[in-house]
Amino acid sequence: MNFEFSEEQLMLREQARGFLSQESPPSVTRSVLDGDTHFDANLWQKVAEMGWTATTIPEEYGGLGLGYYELAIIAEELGRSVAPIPFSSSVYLATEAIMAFGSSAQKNKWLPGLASGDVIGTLALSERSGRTTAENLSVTLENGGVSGTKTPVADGMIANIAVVACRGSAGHVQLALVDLAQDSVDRTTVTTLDPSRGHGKIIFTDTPAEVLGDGEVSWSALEALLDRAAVLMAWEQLGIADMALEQACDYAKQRFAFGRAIGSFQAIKHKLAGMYVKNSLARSNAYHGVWALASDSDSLQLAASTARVASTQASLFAAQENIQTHGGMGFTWEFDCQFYYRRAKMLSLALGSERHWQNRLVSALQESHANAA
Amino acid sequence: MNFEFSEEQLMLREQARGFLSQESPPSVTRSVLDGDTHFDANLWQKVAEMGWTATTIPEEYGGLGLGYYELAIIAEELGRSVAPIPFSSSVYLATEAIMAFGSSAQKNKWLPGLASGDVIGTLALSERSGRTTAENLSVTLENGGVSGTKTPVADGMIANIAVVACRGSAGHVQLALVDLAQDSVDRTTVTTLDPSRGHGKIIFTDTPAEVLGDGEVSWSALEALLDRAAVLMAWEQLGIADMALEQACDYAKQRFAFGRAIGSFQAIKHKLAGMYVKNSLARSNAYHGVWALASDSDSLQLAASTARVASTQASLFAAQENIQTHGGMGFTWEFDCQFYYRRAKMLSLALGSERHWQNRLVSALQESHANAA
Amino acid sequence: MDFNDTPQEAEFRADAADWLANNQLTDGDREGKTPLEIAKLWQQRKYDGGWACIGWDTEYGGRGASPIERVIWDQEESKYDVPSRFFVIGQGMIAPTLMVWAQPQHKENFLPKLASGEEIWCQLFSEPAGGSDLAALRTKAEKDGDEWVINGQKIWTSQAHYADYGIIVTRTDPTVAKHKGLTMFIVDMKAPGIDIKPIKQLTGESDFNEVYFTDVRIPDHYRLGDVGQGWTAALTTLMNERLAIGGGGPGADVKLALEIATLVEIDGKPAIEDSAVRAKIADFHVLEAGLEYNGYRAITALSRGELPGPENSIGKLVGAPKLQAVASFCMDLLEESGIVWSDGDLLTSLAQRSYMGAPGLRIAGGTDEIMTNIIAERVLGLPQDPRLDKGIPFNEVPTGN
Amino acid sequence: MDFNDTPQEAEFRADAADWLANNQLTDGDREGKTPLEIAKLWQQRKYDGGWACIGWDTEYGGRGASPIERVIWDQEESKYDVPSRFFVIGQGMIAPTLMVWAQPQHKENFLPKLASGEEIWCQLFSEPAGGSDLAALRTKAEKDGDEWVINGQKIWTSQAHYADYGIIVTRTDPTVAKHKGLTMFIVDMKAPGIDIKPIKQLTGESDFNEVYFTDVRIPDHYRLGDVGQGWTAALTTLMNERLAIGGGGPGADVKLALEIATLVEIDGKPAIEDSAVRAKIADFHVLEAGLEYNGYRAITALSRGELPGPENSIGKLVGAPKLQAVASFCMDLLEESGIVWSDGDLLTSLAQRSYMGAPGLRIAGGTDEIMTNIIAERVLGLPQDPRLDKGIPFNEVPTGN
Repeated sequence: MNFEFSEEQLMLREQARGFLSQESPPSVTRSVLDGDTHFDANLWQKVAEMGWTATTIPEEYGGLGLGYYELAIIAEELGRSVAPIPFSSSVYLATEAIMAFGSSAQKNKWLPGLASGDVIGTLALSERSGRTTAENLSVTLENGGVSGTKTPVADGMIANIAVVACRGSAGHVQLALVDLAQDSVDRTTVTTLDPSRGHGKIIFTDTPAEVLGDGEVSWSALEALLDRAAVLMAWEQLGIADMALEQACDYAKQRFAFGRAIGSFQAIKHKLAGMYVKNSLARSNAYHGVWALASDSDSLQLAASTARVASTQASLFAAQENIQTHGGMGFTWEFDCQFYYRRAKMLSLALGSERHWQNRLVSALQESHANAA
Repeated sequence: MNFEFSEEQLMLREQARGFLSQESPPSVTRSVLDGDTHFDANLWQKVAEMGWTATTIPEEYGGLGLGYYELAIIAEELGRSVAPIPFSSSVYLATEAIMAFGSSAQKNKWLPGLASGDVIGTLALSERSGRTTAENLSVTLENGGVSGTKTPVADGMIANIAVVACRGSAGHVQLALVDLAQDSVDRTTVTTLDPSRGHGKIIFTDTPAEVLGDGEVSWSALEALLDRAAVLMAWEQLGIADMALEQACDYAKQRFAFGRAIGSFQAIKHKLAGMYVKNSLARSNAYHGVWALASDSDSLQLAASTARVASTQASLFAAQENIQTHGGMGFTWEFDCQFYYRRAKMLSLALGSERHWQNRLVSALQESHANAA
Repeated sequence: MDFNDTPQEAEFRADAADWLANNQLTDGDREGKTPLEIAKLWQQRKYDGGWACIGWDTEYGGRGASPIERVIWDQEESKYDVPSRFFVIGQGMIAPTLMVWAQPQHKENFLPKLASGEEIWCQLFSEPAGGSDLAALRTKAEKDGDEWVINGQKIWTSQAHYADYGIIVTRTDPTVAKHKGLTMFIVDMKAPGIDIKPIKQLTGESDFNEVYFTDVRIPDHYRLGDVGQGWTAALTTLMNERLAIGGGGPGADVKLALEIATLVEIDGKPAIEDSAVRAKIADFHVLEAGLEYNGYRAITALSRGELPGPENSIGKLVGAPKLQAVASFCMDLLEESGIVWSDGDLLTSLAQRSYMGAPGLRIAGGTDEIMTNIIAERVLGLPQDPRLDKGIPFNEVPTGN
Repeated sequence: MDFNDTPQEAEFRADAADWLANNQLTDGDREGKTPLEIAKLWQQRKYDGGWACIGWDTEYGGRGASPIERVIWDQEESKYDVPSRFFVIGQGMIAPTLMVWAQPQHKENFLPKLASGEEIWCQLFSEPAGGSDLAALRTKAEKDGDEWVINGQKIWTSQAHYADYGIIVTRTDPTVAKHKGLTMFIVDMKAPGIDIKPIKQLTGESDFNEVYFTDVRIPDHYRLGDVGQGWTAALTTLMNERLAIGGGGPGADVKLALEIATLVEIDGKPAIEDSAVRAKIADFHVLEAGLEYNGYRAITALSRGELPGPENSIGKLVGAPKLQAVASFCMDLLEESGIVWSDGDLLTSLAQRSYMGAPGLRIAGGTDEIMTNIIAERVLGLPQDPRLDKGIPFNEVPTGN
């Protein structure tokens, strides 16, 4: 048994951390948050040049053919740096969807661009307040045309292609692959809690589209895709959680009140220890999640939803209590605490809420429990 | 507006507290917990002599005709002293049921004895693991005979009469009034987490019984009865919660570690402040609960379930963290911390779990929300 | 216990309701005015009608009303859409301080103008190095003849940019222990040497300011209390602050959660039917109702002549984290749409505004941690934290820098 | 990352499984014996077969196995119903202390008998006045020729009533600072002057004892480390204690909650379909799974030669409150029946036993609060609490009495 990353993988982490501290310092996140752009195009290009967008894409499609351990490591580092780029949309979702469901022609057409970063992809699923499900899905795919509204779509304003969950003419669920550079695609910016990751509302009007793969995609296959993305997202969230903890610890050691460092007050130090405990459990669950993803384990649903719930809880708590530890300064625009607070909440709702994943976790538990009996 | 007890009521509290510190010190609870009896008969008699069992019973039936404010005050004091007597079963439940549903003859027959304490009553509702409901109720009342098993019945081993929820021959819900001193009543002790309040399992075999009142009792009328009891129970639970807090504070002030009182460590002092906050909110909700009970308010369901949930949460937390504050000594048999820990958990399940009352609370909220719209 | 008015209270309520009905703000009153102008107009009208700061003595422009009457007035006034936030600090926190500590001529001069809304005040206590350790402030006041010369920086000052006056706590002697070297003054906010810079919060809004003092001169008769008595004077303000801020105003609450849970679906049914949703809403209601009835108990105590005590710290201590939790929960109900900041849609933007604002509420006016300490020490009587700065001259206390 | 055995590990696992299959306890072995006798029989059999304390050096009766091999052995052994709890303290906590601090002849004498289960040991550290402040112990040891004379009282001593030996920390100099005046010894538990009284816990059981020492004599060669070095020696034991107790053994867990939630109904459907029930079970699973995989990470670190650090405090810190919460939740699922203590029904009594036992687990071996402090100070590097007893002679430290 060996429950740790390999030496090479740990080196990749160090490399990624060094790269991002150079290329994605807080000022980069701040400028997107403060400005009118939806992402940092320069950072995206550099990340693509590092080959990160190509990580798990097979070499035959221009990828590196590496594994999910490597991708998880990158995800954590992107989380730590609150990178303002469409990595999760393009890599964990669009790329994964095409690899999982796409025909050979579709893979040939799109994967090389996704690998090189020239193509930005996203998954368009949400349509309404509350969860979009197989039952209430309303965007249609009929006679090769997609119609209806998807919102909010992460990175929807900058994506080149979208994998769109829709209902086929026979009422079944399909995934449509849509080139977003078409006149019949109407996109408007959706302002969200985390402007450092742009979101859009996309209205399709009989927009020409291809069916992804062989036609019908079962909802459970789509959910399995989300499980895979959830593991990687959990690593991003963990990056947020750990950075928030580190910031809070640093501040608590240097800030003095009543003649001593505020970190010497148990109200603060036990709060930080509580963060550490949550982060530590989330990390161990994320290890199991990426192991299940990398090894195509039967327990992926359980492992992914556990990692997801743990990282959601850890990151929300850490981001929130990091501000609290900083006191008034933590509540200012000038301090970076806000990045983690915004991003943590945004990521906790991308792919579905804590409640949704708790429920999915227990479904998996019930199944493994029934199998064991 | 006046949201406080009257001078007379506050005097009653002082009197009750003085009386119970004399007559129901921890040693009384301990001897029932440690021994083979199901209650302290001597204390019960003294409490009855004080007239407490007669509080809300009209004077025409030998009662004092006082109000629910007085009863709530007594309930809190009984909670504080963890009194090992069947007060809640006999007063909040059996007496209330007979007053609410009983015929004039039934009231004449039983209320004087309940008022004087010569008769101990209880409500027999639970039959199974999980909640007993209108749908799964299985004890029957047919041709004047009750058959089936009720367990656990609080104070079931010592009660003289029981109000038994059962299903009539037409399938509807009825309450049967059963004299327990009959051969066809088979009682066995049920050991519980809180042996200072005895519980029994009662098997009825065509046991002669009267229908309480006019026959059918709607389940919602029964639940309204439980709402009333829940307010009083909330005051008992509040008594537990406050005593646990007081004990913990006293200990934290006098126990030294690392050269100072443990109550000067924020880990301890903030824990105790957290108890105080919960207790304080529970108290305010209990005020509203007893106001709704005393004034027969339309908002009784909301007020009662809010008070119940608040007191359940406060008492469980306080009892548990009182032990924690005491450290190893709190975990010993010799210390009194265990009384509160046992009683808090017992009371939190009598009348139904926190989840049940949360659910009932929201039903009331929905109704008041719909009415306001 | 009785929620109903006594006959006397009912009469007072009828009078108040009458006056409000006859004097309410019209659309015409509001037209073309800024919120501050509207607020001043309304406050002046109340003052002229004898309904401003009704708990104050008549000599200061009030009507000597009882605590219960103040509650009744607030209830009746809150039925109308009238502005009030501009006067909370001046009337709720500073005026009580002036009443205790100012010289008679200043009380006569300033209090009626505070009551009428003619003059706006701000509170200059917090400093960058202070934070929770308020008394660690460093802004210097040095005596120069009949005047004091102020140098230093204050922070988190609401309303500084349009206030007429402020009260300021300064350090007049750094060689004695922290709490002993402080002195409080009235300061004219238009005086030369005052520089005001708004602070941008993480919400993007600017409710607070930094205020820089460079050789600002204050006459000695503006001193509030003796030299060295500044901390005692500040406590008057802080005690009233806790009463004034309470649970923290409008925001995401159980009502909003119920509305959203009725609108959105989980598994094809309204979310409100979901048991996990219900459990959370129930817990939030326990907190909200508990705070509401806590408030009634506090009012009753006031009306019996009891002084408001440290137990009132509960309002903000419970209310602020509750706001954050309810807001987060409401966003979760909306699932992926929960992050959408829809300016046009009150239902969702209220949750998001609350989520972004709540961290500030958990800090301003005393952090959760400070509030908890107050309850532990001053309500429960638990021993103080060890004070490493106790009895040490202020300029020798460790600062970490 | 790989959950599978390496070829070498697989071979070791096969050897272990073989030996266990061939040497397992039979019903005949157990018949007529007390649990302690059975445990000793099994331990001796393992020792004779070379499978006792396999991580120890062969000279002490072990086989010098690697950390991973120890885990594999534990996994294989746990497939059989064999007793182990009697040896946790002696083998897990005391033996590592003897290995560091005892004289060579004592290591040679005692360690093999610890490995074989021939002798049971207990740990005599805690005192009534100490509690979380372990080093505030007062039991005196005074030198008398070649012997030490012990007077005082220990508490919370597991196994004292049947232990052969113990390790005891005593105060040899009360005039120096708290940690500096301590010395550790081996003590023969059959020596004259030792009086042992069981402590009844709130569960009604007695797992611990008070141990009184009256003029108990200990030879100087039983001293572990130098005079005054007792605290350093005790830290060896405590570090190993944290490893040995971990998350706290069997009790109410997610599996039990799932079973109960499948059996009982809410509103006519299995409780497991209730969304509030599901949310809680999910949260508990996050904790349990997190601890499990934390453990795998710790083992991996051990196998790479890293020393176990203070981060291992998480196991008990998370596990004990989780036990309490899961137990309470399971009881709630049963509604009014949740309080029933049914000895015959494992399903329910496991929850109740856990509920009653959990408060002890949150205290023994370091309270939640101490564990949290360890994480804050030693993992996160946050500053120590102010230490009012620091550098003060022990007999001048305030005690409140």
